[in-house]
Amino acid sequence: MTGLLGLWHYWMIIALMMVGLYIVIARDNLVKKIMGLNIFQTSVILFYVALAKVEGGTAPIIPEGAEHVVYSNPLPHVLMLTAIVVGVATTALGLALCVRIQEAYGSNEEDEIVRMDVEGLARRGDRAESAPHADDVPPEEVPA
Amino acid sequence: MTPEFAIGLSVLLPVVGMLGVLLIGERNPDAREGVTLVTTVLTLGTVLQILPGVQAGEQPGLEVLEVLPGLVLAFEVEPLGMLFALVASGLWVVTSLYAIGYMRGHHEINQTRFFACFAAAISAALGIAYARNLFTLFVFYEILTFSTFPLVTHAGTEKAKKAGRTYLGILVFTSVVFLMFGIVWTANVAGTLEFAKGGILAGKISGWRLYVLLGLFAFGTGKAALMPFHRWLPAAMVAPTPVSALLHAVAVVKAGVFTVLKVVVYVFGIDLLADTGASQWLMAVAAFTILSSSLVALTKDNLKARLAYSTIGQLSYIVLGAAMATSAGVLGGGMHIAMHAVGKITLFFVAGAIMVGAHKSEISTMDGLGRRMPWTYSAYLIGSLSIIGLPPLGGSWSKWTLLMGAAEGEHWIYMVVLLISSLLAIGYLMPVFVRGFFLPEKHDDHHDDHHGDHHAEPHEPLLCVLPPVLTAVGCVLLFVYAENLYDMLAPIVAVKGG
Amino acid sequence: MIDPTPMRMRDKIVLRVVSKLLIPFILLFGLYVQFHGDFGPGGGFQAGVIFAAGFILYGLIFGLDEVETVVPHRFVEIGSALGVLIYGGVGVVNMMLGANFLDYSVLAHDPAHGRHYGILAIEAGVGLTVFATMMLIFYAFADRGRRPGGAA
Amino acid sequence: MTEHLPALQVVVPMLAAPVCVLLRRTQAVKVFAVLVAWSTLAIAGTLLATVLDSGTISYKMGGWAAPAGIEYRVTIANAYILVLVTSVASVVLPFGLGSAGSSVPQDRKYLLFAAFLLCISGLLGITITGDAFNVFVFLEVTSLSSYALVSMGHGRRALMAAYSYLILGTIGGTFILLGVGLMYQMTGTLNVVDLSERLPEVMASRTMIVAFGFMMVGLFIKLAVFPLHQWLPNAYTYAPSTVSAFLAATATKVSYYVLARVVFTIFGAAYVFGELGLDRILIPLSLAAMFGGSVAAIYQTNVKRLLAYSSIAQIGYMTLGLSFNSLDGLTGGLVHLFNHAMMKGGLFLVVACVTYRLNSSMVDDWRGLGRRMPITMAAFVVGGLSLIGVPTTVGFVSKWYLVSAAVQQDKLVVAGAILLSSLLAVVYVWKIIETVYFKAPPEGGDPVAEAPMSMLIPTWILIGATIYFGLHTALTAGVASKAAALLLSGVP
Repeated sequence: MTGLLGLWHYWMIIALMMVGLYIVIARDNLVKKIMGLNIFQTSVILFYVALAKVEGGTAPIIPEGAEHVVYSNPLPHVLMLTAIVVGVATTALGLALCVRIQEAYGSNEEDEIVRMDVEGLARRGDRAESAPHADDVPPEEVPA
Repeated sequence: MTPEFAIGLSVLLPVVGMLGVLLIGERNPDAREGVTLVTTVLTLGTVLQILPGVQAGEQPGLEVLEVLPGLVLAFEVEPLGMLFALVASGLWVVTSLYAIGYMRGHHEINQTRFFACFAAAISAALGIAYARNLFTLFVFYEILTFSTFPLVTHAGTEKAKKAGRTYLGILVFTSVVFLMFGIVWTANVAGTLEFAKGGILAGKISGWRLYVLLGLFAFGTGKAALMPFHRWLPAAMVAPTPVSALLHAVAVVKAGVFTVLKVVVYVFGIDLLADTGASQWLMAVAAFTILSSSLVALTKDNLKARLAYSTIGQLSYIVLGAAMATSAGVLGGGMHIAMHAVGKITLFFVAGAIMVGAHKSEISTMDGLGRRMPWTYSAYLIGSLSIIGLPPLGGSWSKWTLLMGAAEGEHWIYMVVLLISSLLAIGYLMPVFVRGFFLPEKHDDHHDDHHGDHHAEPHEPLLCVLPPVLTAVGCVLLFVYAENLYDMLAPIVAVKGG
Repeated sequence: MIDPTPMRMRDKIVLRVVSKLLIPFILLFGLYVQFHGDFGPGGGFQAGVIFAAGFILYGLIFGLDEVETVVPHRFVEIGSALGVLIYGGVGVVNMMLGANFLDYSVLAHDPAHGRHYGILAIEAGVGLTVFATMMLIFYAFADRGRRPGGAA
Repeated sequence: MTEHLPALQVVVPMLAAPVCVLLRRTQAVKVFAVLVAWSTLAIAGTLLATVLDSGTISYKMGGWAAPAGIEYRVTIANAYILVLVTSVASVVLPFGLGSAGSSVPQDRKYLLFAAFLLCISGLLGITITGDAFNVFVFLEVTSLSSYALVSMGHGRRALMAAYSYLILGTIGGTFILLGVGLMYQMTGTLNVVDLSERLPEVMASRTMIVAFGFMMVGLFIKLAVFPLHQWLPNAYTYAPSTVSAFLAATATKVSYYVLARVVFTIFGAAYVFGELGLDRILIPLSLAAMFGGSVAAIYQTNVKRLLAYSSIAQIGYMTLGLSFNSLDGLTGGLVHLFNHAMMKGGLFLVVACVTYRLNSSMVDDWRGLGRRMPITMAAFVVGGLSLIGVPTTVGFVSKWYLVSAAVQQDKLVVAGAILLSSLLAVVYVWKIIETVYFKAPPEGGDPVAEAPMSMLIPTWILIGATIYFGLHTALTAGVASKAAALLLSGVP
C-alpha cells in the first residue's frame, strides 16, 4: 500500500505528464499545443525536484559552525535551471512560429491549415518551398 | 613491354580513347573516328603482348589497390581470360570500322556519346577478362552494365527508353540481389574471393546451401541470359547494330557466360560440382533455355530479334558446358566463347549492312536481296554455318568438344539436346539465306525504316561489307587453328582438384 | 456618463502610479539577486529575468516606444551577444592562464578569490544575456508587423 | 593550447555565433563563419589524429573532476563523428548558406549564420561530452537552432514543418531528459563512465527498463527511426536546400552515435540485446524503414521530399547495422553514417544548385536539365549511383559490411532484404535520371545556365568524396571498425 501511495508525487508527475501529452496530441490550436508542451516539460522538472528532496533536508547552504546538516541534493535543481532555460527558449520559438503561421495562413487551427495546404497542393503541386507565391509568403517575407 | 604493364595499359587505353573522343566531340568527326580506330588497334596490340606469356603457361598479374581488407582490385590473366580479352579487343577493331560506316550511313545522333560509351564498355570487358578475384570481376561487371545503358537507349525514343528500363532492370536486379549476395556469402564462407585452380569452396559448404549458392551465381550473372532472365537481350536490340554486334553478341553476353565459367572452374571447382551433382539442375535449365529460345527464334520475323534469341540459345551452350562439370565440357564452353563470338558478330554485321544498304529489318521483306548484296550474303552463309556447327568452320570444334564433354559425364540426354538445337539453328538461320538467293524480289517493298531517305537501289557500302567478310574469314581460320586455342585453354582443367 | 473611446493603459492613473512605484523596487531586487548570487540563492539567470520584468512592465504600461527609448532594440541585441561573450571570454582567459576552460581558480593568487571573481564575471555575463534576451523576445512579439523579419 | 582542444571544439563555434550578431554585415559574417567552420575542422582532425595514436582524451570542464564536474571525452568513435560534422559544415558554409530557397531578407542573414554556428556547436557538444545531462542540453541547442533554420525556408509550409518538428523534437528531448533523470536516480551520477560502472549493480530493478525505454523513444524520434520519422520529410523538404544538406548529413548521424553510445557503453550489449532483446524490435523496424522509406520515395514528385524519404530508408540501414550487435554490423552502421552523409549532403547541394537557377525542386521541372546543367546533373548521377550502392562508390562499402554481417549471423533473409531494398533506390534514382536526360525541356522555359562555380565546387567535393572513399576506405571503414570495436568492448 505505502509502496504505491508512498510514491504519490510520482503519480502526480505522471498525471501531469499525461495531461500535457494529451493536450499536444488532441488540440488543434497551435498555441494550446505549445501550452501542453509546457505542462509536459514541467512534469519532468518536477520529477527532478522530487528526486532531489531529502526527508527533513534544508537548502544546501551550511551556516557558520553547523556540523552535519541534512540538506537536499542541489544538483538536480541546477540541472533544472538549465532545463527551464531550454523550456523558455522552446516556448518562445514555438510562439514565434505561431505568430508567423497566423500571419501566413490567417489561422492557428491545425486542421484549417492542413486543409489550405492540401488545396495549395491541388492548385499547383506543392511548389511552396521553391517558387514563392503571393498567397504563400507573408508580404514582409518577399526577399528584398 | 612487360605483361604487367600491358595489362594495365590495355585496360586504360580505351578510357584514354574515350576521353579523346569526348574532347574532340562533334566538332571534327573524322579526327574523332581516327582516335577511335587508333585506340582499338593499340589496345589489340597491347593485349597481344600478353599472349605469349600466357601460352607459355605463366599468369602475369597486377594489383591495383585494396579497397577493403580482403577486397582487392587486382588483375591476373589466365587462359580463359586471355581468350575473352583477345576476342573482345580483336573484334572491337573490326566493329569500330563497321560502326563508322554504319553510324554515318544511318545518320545517327549523339555519335560522340556512342563512341565514348563504346570505349568504356570495352575497358570494362577487359577488366572482367583479367579479374583476379570475384570482387574485381563484380566491379567491372557493374561498370559494363552502366556504361552500355546509354548505348541501348541511344535513340532516345519511348521504345528505346522502355528497352533501357528492361535492360537495366534485369541486369541490375540479378547482379545486385543474386550475384552480390553470392559473392558476400562466398567471402564469408571461403574467407577469400581469389580465383584458384580447383575452386575455393571445396569442403567449405554443402547441402542445400551449395545448390542455393550455385543458383545465386548462375542467375546472378543476368548477362548470361539464362531463362527466365533473358528478356533484356532482345530488348537491347533497339540499340544501333554495332552495339548489338559487339556488345550483345560478344562483350556483354560473353562477360556473362565467362563469369559463369570462371565461377564454376575457379570458385566451385568442377570436382566439387561433379561429386555433389549440384549443377544437375543448372544443366536442365540451360537445356531448356537452348531449346525454347531456338523455338522462339523460329517465330521472329525481325532479323535482329531472331539473332538475339539465337544468341540466348548459344550462350546456354556455354552454361551447359560449365554445368556438365567435366573438363571437356568446360573447354568446349571456353572455345564456344570465341567461336560463337566470331560467327554471331558476322551475322549482326550482315543484319546491319542490310539495314544500311537496303533499309530492311524484317526477314519477310528480304526476298531476293542476296543477288544484289552477294558479299554480304556470302558472309552470312559462312557465319550461320559456323553457328550451326558444320565443318570446316570454327563452330564445329566447340560443339564437338561440348559433345565430348557430355559423353564424358554420360549426360546422354544433353547430347541429344545439342544435336536437336543444331537442327533448329538450321531452321532459323537458313531461311534468310534461302530467301535472299532463291526467291524472286518483292517490289512492293514495305519496310519499317524510320529514316526518310531510302535508296531504291540496295548497295553495299565498303565499311559495312568489309567487316563481315573479315569475320567470316575468321570463322574459317578458327577451324584451322582451333588446336592452338585448345592447347591454350587446356591448363585451366589440367590440374584437377588442385 | 462614460467616455466611449477606450482608455489606453498609460491613461489609467492606478496602473501608472503603481507601476512607477513598483519598477524601481523590481530593478533593485534584480540587482540584489544578481550580486547576492554567490552568498545565497540567486544568480544571473533569475536576476536577468527579474530585471527584464521591470522593463517589460514599463513597456506594457507606457507603450513600446517609451521603453525602446530607454532600452533600444539594437542595444538588447548587442547585449544578448555580449553577455555570452563575457561568459565564454572568462573561460578563454582561464585557458590562457593555463587552467582548464572555466577553471576560475587561476584568476587570482588565492584560488578561492579566483573562483569568487570568476563567478562574479560569469554571473554578470549570464545576467546581461538573459535580460537582453528577455527584452528581445518581448520586442520580437510586441514589434510584430512594425519591423520586417521579426521573430525566429 | 593543444590540451584544450576538446573544449575549443565546442566553444569556438558557440562563441562565434554572438560575434556574428555583433558583426552584422552579411559579407563579413559569411567570411567569418567559414573561417570558424574550417578551424573546427582543423581541431577535429587534430583530435582524431591524437586519439588514433594515443587513445582516449578526457577533459575536465572547469577543472572539476567527474562526477561533480562535466567531463569532455574524446574517443576514436566520437572523434570520427566530430570530423564528419565539421567537414560537412566546412563544405556547406562556403556554398552560400540560404542562397537557395531561403526567406531571410539580406539584412538579417547574419542571424541565419548565427543559428547555423550554434547548430554546429550543439552537434559537436552532443558528440564530445561525457555527461548524460550535457547530452540533453546540447541536443536541445541543436534542435532549437535547427527549428529556426528550417523555418527560414521559402513559403508558409516551412513554418508548419518547423512547428511540427519543434513539437516532436521537444517531446523526444523531454523523454531523453526523463530517462537521464531515472538513471541519475538509480546511480547518483551523470557521468557516462561512472554510469557504465554503476548501472550493472542496479540492472535488476524495473526502473532501468523504464529509463532505457524513455531514452530509446526519445532517441528514435531524434533519429527519425520508422515509425517516428514523421517530422523529417517536411522539415527537409521546406528548409533552405543548404540547410537540408547540412541537417541530412549531420543531425540524425549524431543522434545515431548517441544511440550507439547508450546501447553499447552505458547499458551494455549484454543487457540490451540479451535481456531486453532490442534486436527483436529494431531489426523489423529497420527493415520497415528500408522498404517503406524507399517505396514512399518512389512516389514523390518533389526531389527534396524524395531525398528525405530515402534518408529514412538509409537510417534504416544504420539502425539495422547496430541491431546486429556484431563488429561488421556496427562497422557497417558507422561507415554508412559517414558515407550517407557524403552522398545525401552532395545530392541536397545539387538540389540547391538547381533551385538557385530554376527555382523549383519538382521532378517535372527538371526535364532536360541534363543538357542545360551538365556538371550539376553529372554530380546527381554519381550521387545517385552511390545511393544505389554501385561498386567503387561508398554505398557499396557500407552495403558490403551490412550484408556480410547478416550472412555471418546466418540471417540470409535479412541479407536478401538489404539487397532488395537497395534496388528500390535504383527505381527512384532512375526516375529522376530519365527525366533529366531523356525528356525534352519544357517549352517556353527561359534558358537555364550552369550553376556558379562557388556552388559547383562544394557540391563536387562531397560527390567526389563518395567516389574517393569508395576506393580508399582507410579513413572511413578503417576508423569505423576501430570505433565499432571500441563501442562493442563497452569501454566508454
